[in-house]
Amino acid sequence: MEDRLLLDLQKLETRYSVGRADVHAVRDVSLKVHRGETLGLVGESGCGKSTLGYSILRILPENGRIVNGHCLMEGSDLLSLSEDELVNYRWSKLSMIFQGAMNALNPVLRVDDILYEILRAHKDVSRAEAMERIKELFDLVGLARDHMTSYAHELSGGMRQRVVIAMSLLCNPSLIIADEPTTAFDVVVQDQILAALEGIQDKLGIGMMLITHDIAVIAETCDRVAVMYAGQIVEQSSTEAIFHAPAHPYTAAMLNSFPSVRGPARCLVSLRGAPPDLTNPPLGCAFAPRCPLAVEQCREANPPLEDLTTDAQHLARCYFAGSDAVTEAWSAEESQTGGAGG
Amino acid sequence: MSVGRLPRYVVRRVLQFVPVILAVLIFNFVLIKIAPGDPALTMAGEWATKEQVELVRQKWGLDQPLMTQLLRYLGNLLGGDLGFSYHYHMPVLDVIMLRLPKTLLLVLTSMIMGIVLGTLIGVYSASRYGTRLDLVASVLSLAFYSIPVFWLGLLLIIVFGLNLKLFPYTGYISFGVKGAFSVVVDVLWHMVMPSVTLMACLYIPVFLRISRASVVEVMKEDYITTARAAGLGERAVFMRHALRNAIVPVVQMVGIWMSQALTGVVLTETVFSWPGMGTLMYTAIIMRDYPLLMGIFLITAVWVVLTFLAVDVATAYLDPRVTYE
Amino acid sequence: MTTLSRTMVPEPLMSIRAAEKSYRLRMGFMASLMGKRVPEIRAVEDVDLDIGKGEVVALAGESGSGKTTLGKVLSLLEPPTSGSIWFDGLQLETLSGREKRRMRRRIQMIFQDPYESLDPRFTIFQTLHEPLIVHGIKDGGVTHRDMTRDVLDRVELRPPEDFLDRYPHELSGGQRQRVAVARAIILHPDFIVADEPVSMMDASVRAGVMNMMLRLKNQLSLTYLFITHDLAVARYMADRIAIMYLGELVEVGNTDTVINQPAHPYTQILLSAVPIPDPTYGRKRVAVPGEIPSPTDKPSGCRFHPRCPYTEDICRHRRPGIVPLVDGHLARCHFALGVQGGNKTKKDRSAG
Amino acid sequence: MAAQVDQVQSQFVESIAPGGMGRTRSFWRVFAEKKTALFGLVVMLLAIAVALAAPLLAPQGPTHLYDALLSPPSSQHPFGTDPLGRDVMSGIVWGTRISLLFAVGVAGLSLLIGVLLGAIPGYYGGRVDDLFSRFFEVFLMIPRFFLIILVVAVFGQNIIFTAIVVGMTSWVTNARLTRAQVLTIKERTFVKASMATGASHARVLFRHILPNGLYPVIANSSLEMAGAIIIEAALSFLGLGDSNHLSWGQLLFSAQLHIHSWWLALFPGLAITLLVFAFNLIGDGISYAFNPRLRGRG
Repeated sequence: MEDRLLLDLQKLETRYSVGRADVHAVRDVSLKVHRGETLGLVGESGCGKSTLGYSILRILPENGRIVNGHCLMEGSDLLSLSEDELVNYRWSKLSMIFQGAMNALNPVLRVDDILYEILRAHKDVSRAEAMERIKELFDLVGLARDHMTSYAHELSGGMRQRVVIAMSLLCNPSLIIADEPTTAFDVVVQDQILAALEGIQDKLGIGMMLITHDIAVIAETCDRVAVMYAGQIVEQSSTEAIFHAPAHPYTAAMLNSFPSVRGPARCLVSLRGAPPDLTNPPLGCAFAPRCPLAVEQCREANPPLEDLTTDAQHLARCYFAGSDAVTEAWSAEESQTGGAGG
Repeated sequence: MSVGRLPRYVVRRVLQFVPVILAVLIFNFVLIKIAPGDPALTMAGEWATKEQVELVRQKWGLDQPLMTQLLRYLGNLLGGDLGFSYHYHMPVLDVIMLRLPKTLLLVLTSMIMGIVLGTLIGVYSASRYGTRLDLVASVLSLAFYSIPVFWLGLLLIIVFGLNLKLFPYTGYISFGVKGAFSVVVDVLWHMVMPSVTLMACLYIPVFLRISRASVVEVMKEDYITTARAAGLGERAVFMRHALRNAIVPVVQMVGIWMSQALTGVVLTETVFSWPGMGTLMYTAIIMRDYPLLMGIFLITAVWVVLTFLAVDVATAYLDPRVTYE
Repeated sequence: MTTLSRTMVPEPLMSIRAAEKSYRLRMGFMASLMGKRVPEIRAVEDVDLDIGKGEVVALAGESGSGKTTLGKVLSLLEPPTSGSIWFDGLQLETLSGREKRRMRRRIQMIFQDPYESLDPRFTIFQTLHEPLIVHGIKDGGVTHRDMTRDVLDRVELRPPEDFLDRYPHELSGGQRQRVAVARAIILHPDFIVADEPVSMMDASVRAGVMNMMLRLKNQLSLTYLFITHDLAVARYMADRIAIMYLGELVEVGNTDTVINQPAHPYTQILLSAVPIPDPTYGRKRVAVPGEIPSPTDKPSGCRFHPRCPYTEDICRHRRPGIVPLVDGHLARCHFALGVQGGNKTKKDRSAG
Repeated sequence: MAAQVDQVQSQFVESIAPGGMGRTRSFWRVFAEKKTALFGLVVMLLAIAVALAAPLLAPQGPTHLYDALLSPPSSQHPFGTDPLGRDVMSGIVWGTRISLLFAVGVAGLSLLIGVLLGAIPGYYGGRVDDLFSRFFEVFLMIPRFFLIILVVAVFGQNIIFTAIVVGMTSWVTNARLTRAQVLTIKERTFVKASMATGASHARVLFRHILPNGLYPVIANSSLEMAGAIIIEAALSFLGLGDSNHLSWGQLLFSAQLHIHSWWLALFPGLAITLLVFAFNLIGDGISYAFNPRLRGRG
């Protein structure tokens, strides 16, 4: 397994300065992504999952900065690269599919020109060679070749997203970070895009990090899952383990708050309150104020990310991790709120 | 963007503008007609007898009903006849043709230099967004934009004309200059101060600010982030992605100022006694030379229309989202 | 076909008959002077639907299906181009301006984006107060302030005093949407059109708002038209589901029936595209070509035929009528019975 | 597209995206972040103070004739005197009143007409919008300064009349900004929500749309004031000023004739530039404070 290791994040911390305060957007995050693996990074808006993606590529907005940690990509630390080295590194090793493909394509340039420009920045290719490569990628993501000479505004949202996916593959990266690639699309288009991503994963066997808020997407596409809450990883394991035996109450709540079109009808769990203010992160467990299991200890000290197995296959940041209390926490809560169901 | 549609588009747009020009003309016509004072009286002169005034009135058709006068004027226009200037005793078109090149020379030269300088500084300033230099550039440009042109002109005349005697400050050519080369040099010499005034107070600040603002705006777009993330160097991001998008508002601003080229410089022309359209218009107003005034309005309106059209064509060329529709 | 749908609901609160809404595209002043034909978009056409008292009907479809337009028509925001809408025995189009205004008290709307649906310059009290002023509710024995406090309590924003004088930007998305719900119920309406009220929320907050809406429905005997693009949400909320495609209703039926035995190929494809939050489920993906076409340029015959896996000749030239199936289940498909019964062989084209 | 031509000062507002946000409380904080805008505000307040305190600062009035004719700046006459023996500083002090009043009058009139004429096409849209927009376009094609000179030269040189003329020729920018704002905000959900509760057109327009959408017009009004001061000065400079009121422009007019007495030109011009600069800075600051797009990310 270790020789397949692609990305190794170690204790990454990212902050934004807002006014005089610092928002601790990513706190002490360690993650690994392997070749041929899709890692799902799931969490709700504001939990820091996109910031984590931006941190890895080092394209944070001006007020953001990485204060600590290492980001080893095939052994070399991205955070210690100079800006020039980084420019070459981006896209050739590591690329990103951005949220909101609507605006990711320059409106005044033709699609093939945008892609050619990027390819040329990394490789010494002729235009003809580049066009061959672009044709290849268009086939791969299921776009008609006629669209190569289109402008962004002439394409539908789904097509634009495919162009963006093709763009991310231009230089054969070993890792792709996809930030909410299907959000804002209708279910049919979403499904087409997921199919394209899965196809790529099957054919190319690269590493993929899928950032999303939708656990259904995670369930279908990811091998492993990391759950983020308030800037931290609260649970990390294989997809099956997370879905069948969540070890953190927050994960359990997430799983029980999603309706499904299949399976028995059930009541959904909702969380009260809001995530903590990250300008001043709490001392204890960040989830404690919303957690039905919380005890004094939870409020006083943040639980460590504990290994529930022997080989770091299932990690959870909770004092109750692994006990039945976690899975039962929300059934008690449901009866309390009266749980109106469908 | 298909060029094939361009001629049809231009024809259609020109046709669309005909009613607009007509409306402008009628508006001006009515405005002039309701003005107090009797043009016949002005034309005939202060010491004219009643009969002489009547004669003038009849000769110019001023005794006819308004509608008839308007229709006759429009009829003459179709024949290329813009009327006859009372004040200059010349056909209106001839008077205008004498002045138009001088204004265009001054304005276009200053504007082109202003656009180039302003845009260069603006783009550079935007590339250093948020730095001290950027702040200084944007505050200074606003300060210069706040200076009244005629005041700066006056100061330049006092300092460089009267005291240092470096530059001439009236007219566009010195008396008795002969020979093509000498004439060109002399005219350029005369243009220095009016041009500097126009560039300092108007063109450089305006194009500095618009180009800076639009580059800054574009640099915030998602596709710029994408290009950066995709490993394009900062230079390539700027040159290939940012500038092409940022140029559109600049072109539109060029259109706005170009459309005002003929009349926008009346103050500068007045200060430096530059014999252009601005001073001509001012004279026409003070002298109540209505045919000349109407002629100037007409030429101005046509000029405005043409510049608009040019901007539309240029915008559609630069931005594929805009079509010749 | 109209009579068929009427049989679905014994005592409808709202009945929609042959409703149509079209828009004229804007065109240039000059072009209109030159008498060019104005292009028309039929956003909603030929819709028949009954909504029973106390029912939750989900209106589901992709963006561009016309579901939001239908919602605007039903909430009196826009008049239908043709057709009729009956509400509690009254035909809405025939009402006078004053009667219509009174009707607005009984029909309310909740919008999608909680960040947009509250005036940023109004405090929560001002926002909730506005309907009371507009409808001239007396500020008497029960003061307006009491009423606003009461509805805030009902939407679980407690204690209400803490919220009354705040501005929307001081609230979270979920809290804002609760305020929007409070505004909708303050006039004690009978019917609420909720246009994607939870689609912009995080799952954990979303569940709370959905549960609250269901509770309020029971407490205040409300009826909902719940517009959503998410069939899982529709399943959770609704008693019945109506599926829209390109301005038409293509399938209507009880939630269980539509989810488990869809009769229209489009519904089947929609359902097959919904990801399942269960890694062991192993969903079969039915690939569908293309995307929903623009309503300016609708296909002939069955609107869905270019994308349908079962298309036959008849689908290309004849627009199907509504086919009644068992138990008030309706589908607009020439082969509704066959598709549902599985007589047609599925041409599954699993991708990947 | 043809209607891009705007008044001279409008390009600074062009970059304001339609939309709006309404946090009155944070407005001042953001505005104050911009030191230049604060400087503009201070200068404006100073000008107002000078205008109010004119009788104290220059008790003799602007037209008092001193014995010293065309005297250069001295301790007695810090800004010198003009050919009639009038003190230039007194002229500037008293002229502040005229410039400020003129600016406020013009901007107010332009605001009133602009908002009314802009709100109608924005709110009703469709044909009404086409008609009004066409009208705005035609109006923009008339060279504005040209028209003002014409009207003032022909119909008279009273300062109030001039203010009215300038105001009536400068509303188009406000109208177009208002139209664009109303057009956008009308489609926003909170407006639809208010309509759905049955609120009247007037209520929707005046309680929801305009309060949320007026900020570009407010910003433009500040620029409009700057423009008005320049126009008044320019008219006076051309000899089309109101000779009954000694404005800054009038001072410059006499400077033109006595070109060797540099102090006649320098000080009034500085006053004009400073006040115009202040209004431009304020306008800039207002759009900056109201428009998040002009600020940095995050």
